[in-house]
Amino acid sequence: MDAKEIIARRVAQELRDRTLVNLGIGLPTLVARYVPDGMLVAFQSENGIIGFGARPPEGMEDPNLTDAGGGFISALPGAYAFDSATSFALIRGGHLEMTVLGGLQVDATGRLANWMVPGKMVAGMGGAMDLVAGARRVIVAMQHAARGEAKIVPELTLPPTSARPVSLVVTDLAVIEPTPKGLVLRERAPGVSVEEILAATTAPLTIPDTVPEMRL
Amino acid sequence: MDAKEIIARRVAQELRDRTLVNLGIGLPTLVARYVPDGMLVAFQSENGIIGFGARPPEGMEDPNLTDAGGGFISALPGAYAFDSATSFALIRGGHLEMTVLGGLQVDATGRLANWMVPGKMVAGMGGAMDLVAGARRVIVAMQHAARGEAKIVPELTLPPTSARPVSLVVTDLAVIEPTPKGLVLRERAPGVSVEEILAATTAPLTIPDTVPEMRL
Amino acid sequence: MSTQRKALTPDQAAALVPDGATVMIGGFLGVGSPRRVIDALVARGAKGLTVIGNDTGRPDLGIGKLVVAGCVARAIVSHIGTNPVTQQKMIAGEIEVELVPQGTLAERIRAGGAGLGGILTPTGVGTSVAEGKQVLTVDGRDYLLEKPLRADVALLHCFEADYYANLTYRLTAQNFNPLMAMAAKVVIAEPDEVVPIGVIPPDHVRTPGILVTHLVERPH
Amino acid sequence: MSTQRKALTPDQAAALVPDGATVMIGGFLGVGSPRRVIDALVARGAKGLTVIGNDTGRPDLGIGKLVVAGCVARAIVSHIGTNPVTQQKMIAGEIEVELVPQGTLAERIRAGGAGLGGILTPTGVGTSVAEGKQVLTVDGRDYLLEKPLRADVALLHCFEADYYANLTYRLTAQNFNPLMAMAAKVVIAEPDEVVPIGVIPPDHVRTPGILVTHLVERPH
Repeated sequence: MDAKEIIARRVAQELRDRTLVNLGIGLPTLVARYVPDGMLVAFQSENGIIGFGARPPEGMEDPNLTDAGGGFISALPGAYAFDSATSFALIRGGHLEMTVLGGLQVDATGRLANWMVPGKMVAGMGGAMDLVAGARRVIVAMQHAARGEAKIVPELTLPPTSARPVSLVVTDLAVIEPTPKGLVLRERAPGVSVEEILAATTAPLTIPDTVPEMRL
Repeated sequence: MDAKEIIARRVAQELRDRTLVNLGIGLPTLVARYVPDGMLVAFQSENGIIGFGARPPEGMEDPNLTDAGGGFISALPGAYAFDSATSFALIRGGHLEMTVLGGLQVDATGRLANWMVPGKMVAGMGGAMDLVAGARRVIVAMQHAARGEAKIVPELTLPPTSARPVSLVVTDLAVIEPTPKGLVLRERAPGVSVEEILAATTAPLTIPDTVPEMRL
Repeated sequence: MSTQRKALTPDQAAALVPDGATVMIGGFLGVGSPRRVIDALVARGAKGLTVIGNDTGRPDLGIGKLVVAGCVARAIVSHIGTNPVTQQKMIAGEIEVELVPQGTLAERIRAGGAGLGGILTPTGVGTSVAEGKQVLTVDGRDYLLEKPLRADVALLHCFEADYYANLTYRLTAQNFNPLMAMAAKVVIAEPDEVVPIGVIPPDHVRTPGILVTHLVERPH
Repeated sequence: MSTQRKALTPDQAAALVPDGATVMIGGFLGVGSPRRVIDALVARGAKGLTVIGNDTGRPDLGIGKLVVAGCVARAIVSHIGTNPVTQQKMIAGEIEVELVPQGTLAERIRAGGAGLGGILTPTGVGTSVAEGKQVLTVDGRDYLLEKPLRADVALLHCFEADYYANLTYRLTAQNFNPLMAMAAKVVIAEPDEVVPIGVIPPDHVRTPGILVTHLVERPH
């Protein structure tokens, strides 16, 4: 199982039946592959649809039907298409049970940075600021470290996406929960030790007596 | 021609081709009968339709299709149905060329009162406050006086509908325009003298050198 | 998300509205109001409701029936002129009435459903509606700060519902219904027709099933 | 109200967008963007536009084409990550970029079209988006006051238009188009299909013809 699959499978365990969920572009999109059997989750794509499906058969792509990354998708029976004001009314109004977003950094208070690197990369926040402000639960799905550099840091060095702390951080090494008392290590990836996690994390981490392995 | 027909016919002359117009309940509704030939006016009913028509043939009334007074209407080809937020976005957003409203009082500054009589009648403002605040032109269509009492008064004794002055007042006796310098008498109803109008008006009225008769 | 669950009878729906609850009710002079659930509330003898809706209908129509039956303690509406009973009860101190301009009412409900902290409207500036409200000047023009409205329960009427409770509305029966579907904890929709999933195309759905907690059975 | 008037060619439509104008352009990564009018603007060599839209597309897609062709002086968008040319021109000082959270952008355009003086949103509180903005506390929670956006011209894509210019949109090509139809002085819609009056039922119209100033001819 590669790093991305570990993350996607673990995040999928956070899904709840009969709820509305938004998956960010990139890694978070993979979560849709691992919805538990028998569970009905309504996935929203913030460019304007609830209830989208896989890419259609070749030659059946519709230029008026794409996901938020611009890729062709299909629509499931019972889907709903809407405009951008409605899309973010759903997001901001507390109708979204959960959003899964990629991250550049998370700090000791659980704040996320994921939309720009000053002087280098200015992507723009797109829908991320609204998603973090509005979703009932915000899950960050990201590699634990990037090119040897820690991403879970004492304090953000990048501009924050929101002042609101996220609900959970899922990486290829660990599950970490931001709490009012700081970050708590909840789970280890299969075969990963607490020491390895600590070595890859520069933010202070509270380590409970038992830190179970993820069950994937 | 009775008083109501005089008013409705004169107000209809204020209609402009290819514009959106809202007619209040009661007397203003009659204006729709006198749209000049060849002119296309889109009438909005604020409960949710643009492009409504007359009451349908007997037995064809639809309980889901009424005007703002609750009366059965029909829809013309090319009509548009919408929700209340959209309805008032159209009204407040400056998309409405003109609204025609009934009135209880208009004062020397052109302010309208038309939604309650303290201690006697509390109708509620319904959509009137939004219409007066939002329409590009606000026309008041009312009887000049009620039971011998003047309705065009120096100062409102009833609660105002808006701080914004209306554009024009059309009565069975006269056409009066509120200006920054006060009310100006623009036209007389057929056979009505300036003296008769002054006698039925307690607000100060500026009388220009010529006050033509309405051409109906 | 009301998915493939059993539809409620109007009585079962009315039982989900606790006495004293704040209830949004769709409709405009009864057009687009959930008539069967309203009748069931009257039959149950609901008490102390705060009702949010466009108007109080007529004594025998829409929200007016709840007023006449004594179910309503407070009404937040734009118009009561068509129901003399509301006026009598208001004067007698039996009902509290908050009058809100219709466009402001729509925006306050929309703001409640959209997670906004309020909206700035020019409507009501310089009138009694402005009393007690903050006036903000933006680019030289005065606006009232109007706050969001939310409710415990929304009672809606719709035209079609599919088994997921995706809803459509019909002509002028739409009015406040889709706004209220966003702004309450429990959302109950009373359909004229129920159709299989897929019958309503994605572009024609006006309220997604994910917002609807319960569906009332179609009329017999 | 675009009633029974002749449809424009894309070039005629582009000629209605003056250099230096503020232009709203529908679409999300080019999906739902008026492609033919964008191409005509590039061909005309439009200059100094302030563009309001979701993103700057890709260099060969949507608003991205206008950026690459040097038509854009300023962009008010939520995302530029998919167009490296925008980033280069921004760093070189050739384009000014105002980044707005997507939901805030939608509400600001909606407010512009709905005559609101602004809206209060929790989005962006405690971030760089809050700089220079008024923070208002409503019922104990902080919100940013975000002001309305309006434009000289809106360039829309739609699925169907009838002869009155009543419009429908298709699936995810809807996005910002219906909001922008409300928020500009001149509104130009580019349809995929044109149909007779009455073919689009009143409940399926998403933008009424009364808001549309000009219709572009259907594709050949």
